[in-house]
Amino acid sequence: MGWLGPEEWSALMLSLRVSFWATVVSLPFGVFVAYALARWRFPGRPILNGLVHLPLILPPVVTGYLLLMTFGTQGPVGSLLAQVGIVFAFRWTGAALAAGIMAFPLMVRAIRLSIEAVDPKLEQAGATLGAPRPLVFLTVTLPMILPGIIAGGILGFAKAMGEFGATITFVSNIPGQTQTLPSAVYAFLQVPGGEPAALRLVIVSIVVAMGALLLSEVVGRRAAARVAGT
Amino acid sequence: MGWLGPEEWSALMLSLRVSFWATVVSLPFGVFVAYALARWRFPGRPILNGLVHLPLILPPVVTGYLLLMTFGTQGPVGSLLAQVGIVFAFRWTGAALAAGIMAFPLMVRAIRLSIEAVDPKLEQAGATLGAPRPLVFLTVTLPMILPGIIAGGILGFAKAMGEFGATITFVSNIPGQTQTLPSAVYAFLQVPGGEPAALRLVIVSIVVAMGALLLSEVVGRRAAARVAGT
Amino acid sequence: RASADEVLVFAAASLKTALDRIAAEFGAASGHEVTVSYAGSSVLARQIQLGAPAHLFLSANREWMDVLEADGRIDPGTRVDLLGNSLVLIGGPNADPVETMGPGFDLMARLGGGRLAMALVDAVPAGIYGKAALEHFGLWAKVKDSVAQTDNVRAALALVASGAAPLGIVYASDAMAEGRVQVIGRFPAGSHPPIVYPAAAIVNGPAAALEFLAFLQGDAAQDVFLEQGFTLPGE
Amino acid sequence: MSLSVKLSHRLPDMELDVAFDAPPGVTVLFGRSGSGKTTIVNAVAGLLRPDAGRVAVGDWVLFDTERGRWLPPHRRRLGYIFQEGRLFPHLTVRQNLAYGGWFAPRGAHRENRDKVVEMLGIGHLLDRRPALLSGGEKQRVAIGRALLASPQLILADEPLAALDDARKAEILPYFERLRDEVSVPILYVTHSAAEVARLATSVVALQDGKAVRHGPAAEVLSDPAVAPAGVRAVGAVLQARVHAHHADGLTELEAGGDHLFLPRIPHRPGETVRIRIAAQEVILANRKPDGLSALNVLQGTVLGIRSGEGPGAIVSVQTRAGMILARITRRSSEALGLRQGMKCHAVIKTVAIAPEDIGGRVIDT
Amino acid sequence: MSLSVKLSHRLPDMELDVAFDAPPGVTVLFGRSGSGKTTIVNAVAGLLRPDAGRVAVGDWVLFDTERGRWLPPHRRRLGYIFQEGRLFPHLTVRQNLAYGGWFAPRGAHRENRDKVVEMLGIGHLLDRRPALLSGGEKQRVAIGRALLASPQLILADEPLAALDDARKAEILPYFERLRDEVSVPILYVTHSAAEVARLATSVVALQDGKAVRHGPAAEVLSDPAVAPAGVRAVGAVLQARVHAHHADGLTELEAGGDHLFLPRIPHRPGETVRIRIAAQEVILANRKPDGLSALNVLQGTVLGIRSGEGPGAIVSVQTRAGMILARITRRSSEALGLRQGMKCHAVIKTVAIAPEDIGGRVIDT
Ligand SMILES: Nc1ncnc2c1ncn2[C@@H]1O[C@H](COP(=O)(O)OP(=O)(O)OP(=O)(O)O)[C@@H](O)[C@H]1O
Ligand SMILES: Nc1ncnc2c1ncn2[C@@H]1O[C@H](COP(=O)(O)OP(=O)(O)OP(=O)(O)O)[C@@H](O)[C@H]1O
Ligand SMILES: [Mg+2]
Ligand SMILES: [Mg+2]
Repeated sequence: MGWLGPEEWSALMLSLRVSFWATVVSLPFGVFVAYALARWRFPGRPILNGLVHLPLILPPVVTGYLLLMTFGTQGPVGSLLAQVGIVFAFRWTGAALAAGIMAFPLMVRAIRLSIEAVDPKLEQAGATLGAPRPLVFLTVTLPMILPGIIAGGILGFAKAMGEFGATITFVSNIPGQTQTLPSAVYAFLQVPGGEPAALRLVIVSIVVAMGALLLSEVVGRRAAARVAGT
Repeated sequence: MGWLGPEEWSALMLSLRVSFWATVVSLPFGVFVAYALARWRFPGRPILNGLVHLPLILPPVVTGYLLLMTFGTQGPVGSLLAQVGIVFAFRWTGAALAAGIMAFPLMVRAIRLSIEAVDPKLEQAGATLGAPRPLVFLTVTLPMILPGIIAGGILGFAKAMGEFGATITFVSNIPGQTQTLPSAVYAFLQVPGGEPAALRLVIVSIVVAMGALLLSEVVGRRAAARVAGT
Repeated sequence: RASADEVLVFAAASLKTALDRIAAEFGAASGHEVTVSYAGSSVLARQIQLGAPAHLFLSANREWMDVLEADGRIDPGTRVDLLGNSLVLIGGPNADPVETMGPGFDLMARLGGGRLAMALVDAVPAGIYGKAALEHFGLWAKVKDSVAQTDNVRAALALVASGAAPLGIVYASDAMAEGRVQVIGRFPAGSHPPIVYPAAAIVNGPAAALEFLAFLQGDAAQDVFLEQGFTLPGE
Repeated sequence: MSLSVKLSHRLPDMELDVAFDAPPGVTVLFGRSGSGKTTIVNAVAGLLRPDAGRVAVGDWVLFDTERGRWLPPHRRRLGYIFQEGRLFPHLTVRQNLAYGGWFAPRGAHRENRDKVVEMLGIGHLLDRRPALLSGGEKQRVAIGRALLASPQLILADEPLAALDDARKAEILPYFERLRDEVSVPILYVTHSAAEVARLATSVVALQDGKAVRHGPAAEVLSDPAVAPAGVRAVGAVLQARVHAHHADGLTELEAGGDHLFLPRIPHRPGETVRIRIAAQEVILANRKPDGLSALNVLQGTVLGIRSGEGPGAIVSVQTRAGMILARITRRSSEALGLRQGMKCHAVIKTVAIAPEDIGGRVIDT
Repeated sequence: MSLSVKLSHRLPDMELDVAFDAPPGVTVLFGRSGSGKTTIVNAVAGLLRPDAGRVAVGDWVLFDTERGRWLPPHRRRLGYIFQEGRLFPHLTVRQNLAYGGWFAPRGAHRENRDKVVEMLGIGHLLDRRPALLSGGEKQRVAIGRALLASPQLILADEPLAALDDARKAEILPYFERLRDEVSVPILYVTHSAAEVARLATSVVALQDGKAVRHGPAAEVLSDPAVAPAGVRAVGAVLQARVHAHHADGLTELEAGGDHLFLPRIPHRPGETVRIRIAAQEVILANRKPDGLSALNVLQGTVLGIRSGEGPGAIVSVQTRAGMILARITRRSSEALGLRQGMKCHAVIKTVAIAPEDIGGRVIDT
């Protein structure tokens, strides 16, 4: 794309990579947490629920700061993980972590709503046919909530594509490594006359996210039709 | 609350006011758009869907900037509305507009999922009993999606409480008028020694948002039980 | 005395601590009420461009003031360079001081594979000045791939404070109050373009705005700024 | 008012193509599972838009593809009892019942709610929500909801399938009353031959989306060619007056001078009732039998003998009480030497006239 | 293997409190809508955790509140046919049928899928999803799904209610075969007296959550005190051998030297069949009747007369073919002077022995 400079191009590719992995890795956790919140009654439930929503409520900068304190090289979790070779600080993986955490509440909510819409009577039917709980989940619940998972995943992806505050605070902006599209947009907006360049990048991210949304509509509708049984 | 200074206190009150109105005013639109997206097939549907999601995808600063260009005193819509006495720019109403727009995609998604979970067969039953479409909506669909609307509303409220980028870009950070909690947090974080004050405000906003979430769980569960019929 | 006026000031967020105090003093002394909206200079400048009801603008850099001047949004006669600042190299609590900040300084060795935290080097003033200083000493080319850029200088400070980055370049005023970092070197004034915080009144403002602008240049106000680590322009 | 239906519609696996006029009263759609009954009912209700066709109640055209007319469901004034209940889960039973009334036009004839509630035995459920009801309870509420919507056209898709016999026996008379008193056409889907025989004014026998037979109930049902379970439902309907209740628990009826005994029924002496005598319950004799446990022996004349492909034959016998149908084997028919015009005796067991076959009211014909 | 059930559970409106032993074969739960049948079945399945009780199949305890034992549903090896189908909407019919097999233990007895599919007439539906099935089609798939899960215990909640008579007649033998061949206990809920009479080994009559009567089918059903529609279902079961098929469409059976005629059945000469003769279809005579259309007249001796509160009496008659029950009025009984030990003749119409009452196989007793 001659339209984008090499640095912008690499920011786009990085944003895609970050958002993709943020979504893919956090989705299973999202499904698990959504299921726990939807179907189980346990003492820590309100706390878990609150925790999940925290990134939504907090200004992103605060989330980024908390991430830095926790997952930074000196942070309690970060230093532990560093011993097994997992480093987030200043890596694209950190950007993915930040994006994933910011997108998490959105995914969980979408998936949770779709789980709550599954008639427990069908799950009971699965149990009477000999399927243990986890397999009932895999064979009945999961396929039925697929549209919700797809919707939640794409929503998370879109959110991850737009995430900025937490990412830059946590992993800063290193061209080629952690400089995502929104960071680039932000940088352009800081200097007088940077608007056209920013606009160009904004259009790129809109196109990408809209593409994802359209895709999710199509895939989601097909999945829903499958579930509705037509 | 002696714990909060007068300016912080006013930021909290303003945040509550802004989020409340942002939620209350945008909720009916949210329900309408969600219904349209869930149940109608019309040519502009993908575009509407994309438009609704835009605030989620764009970095908030960009959204704020676009709002400023559009609804500012010199913007095309802003100048028009100013003639009928409606001003958003640099007023708390503008903060509410920004918060509402940022929260809109979340509300719409939550409500849309719950609409899609309503069995159209029940709506058909309503029609055979003589209820025209709008009344079927009011008497069947709406009560059944109440949990989704509550969930979506509270989600929107929580999001509005945490909204920062678009707000500060659109209506600036004027104490008592447009300075919401997150903007105040931001300001404190920009100066040496501001962290304790910022932390105090973060805790306040967590408490408020968690309270709202807990409330939504309780109300939502009661509404869901009503709908499930127990 | 003229009736009490309300003055709305748009100011760079880094001025908050000092300006809050000065505004309170001015309010007590004059009876006018000063309200300050703190945000990034670029955001504020755009808002003023698009008709924000501000009366005074305190920018963290010259470019945005120039833009407003060119647009005719400020009264050029009132524009002053209100404050200055200096650039420092910071490190963790155990970092050794730099003996001579100059071309011979082996910044890469001091980073030890870690990152140098700076504000965005092409967009945010502190980053722009820092990059200029490093270029001045011929260090930029070597170090540029090790730089971690943040959206504002406070975030760069936080990277060093949290230990994520061993070194960072920030304003002296920022480094002052953070206990977890220490200044290990100072960039001489000549190594980068002068760091200036210009101030000006927006056109058609109330007289009280000019009063406050004058007050900002008075001794009482200047003392507060100095106390917060700012310098006076031209020093 | 009569209902006229003409529909054609392509389903993935089947071509639906039917046309029938349903005279006032109950028209039963009868046919195997999957033959298209629900599809037809949905098209009449406006829930399915068929490829082509026309549906009208009297002069009131509900839709007509040729003239481009299409009334949406809510303007068709329906009372649709769905195969799966479809109660509103968020409303109490009381509110479910009231629902149709909220939208009924002012001045429309309204059923008395309390009466319907009592008849359906759902008085104690009024404040519950549907999720807490048993299968049969749900269906009873669904029936009530449809009846209370002041419908101009009643659609019932296997409304009684989930109910126990006793409850069926209680609710059937209500449909009879609707049929007899109100001029609302009723389209009724059922698999139960007893219900068909009891309720049907006319029957449409369906097979693979086509109406294979269509006409008055007795005619269609006595046609051995109508495959599915039809033959067991053949029977004659007699009108009789309650003569006396006896101490041993029997009620004596009088019809055209003949007397019939059956287990006690609740009607008062002098009242007129309608009883169905299933053809297969009738034994014929060529001379007056005695020493039999059967108390009812009616003398009559053979009107006709009609035999299909199977081993059976339907013999119609004119008695003073009315025409009686008997289903016997062709072998017996030959052994007895039955032929038209011959005198014979119809033997009917008292207990064979079951309560569910006794209608409380009479068609005004 | 026998099923033993003991449950007590408080529902908001009702106190469920039952205890019964279900011998091998089919135990029918019988009772009015809302009497607690589904609740009991759910408790046996483990879908509802009752306040107290014990359920065991043979020695295998499914739960026992006293010993704190509780097997989750998936370990109970059930085949549960739900009142509302509950097919998996996201799976095709084929996959729905296969579902239970995915979790059945290796080496478990497996029904032959193709046979079940053919019996249920769902071969052409295998690739469809449930949303596109008619009500009866859904229920047939649900039956198949349960049968193919290699169950140790079959629970059937009104499995045939949504089916047409012909289909019922096709599927009933399958339940009979299950009852007779496999030693799996079957708990069966139905409102249909014909199904009860045909299938039930024992019957539990429920009222308001209590078992008001419980015992062998014939006993419970011939008890006039068992309110709901029970009496019409009383009948005797005879074993007979197919003797010959006649050209006029009749099949001749032989039982203990007596010969019985009925409409052609598909069994080969020499095969043994089980036929049910409903008590209300039998007429008694105190001397051999002639000139009657009924072809079957069996001579026998009155074993006993049992009368309830109503006008009827159940007379048991020992014939060479086996014991036959007749439901007649007390008045007739007196008129004929029936008493124990007396010789009499049982008259049975040929056509009254309907296909649905003929079982293909015999209990090995
Ligand atoms: N979860 C529940 N909470 C409260 N009441 C319930 C619940 N489930 C069932 N009931 C009530 O308990 C009674 C027994 O219900 P159940 O479903 O066992 O009846 P049933 O005998 O199966 O009836 P049907 O033949 O109509 O299916 C009914 O009155 C029903 O309303
Ligand atoms: N939306 C649909 N798309 C495709 N096929 C359908 C659809 N709805 C129904 N069918 C098929 O059309 C046929 C007729 O269905 P319908 O529901 O009208 O049957 P029915 O006569 O009511 O049967 P039952 O007595 O079992 O309720 C069935 O074979 C069914 O599988
Ligand atoms: Mg149907
Ligand atoms: Mg039930």
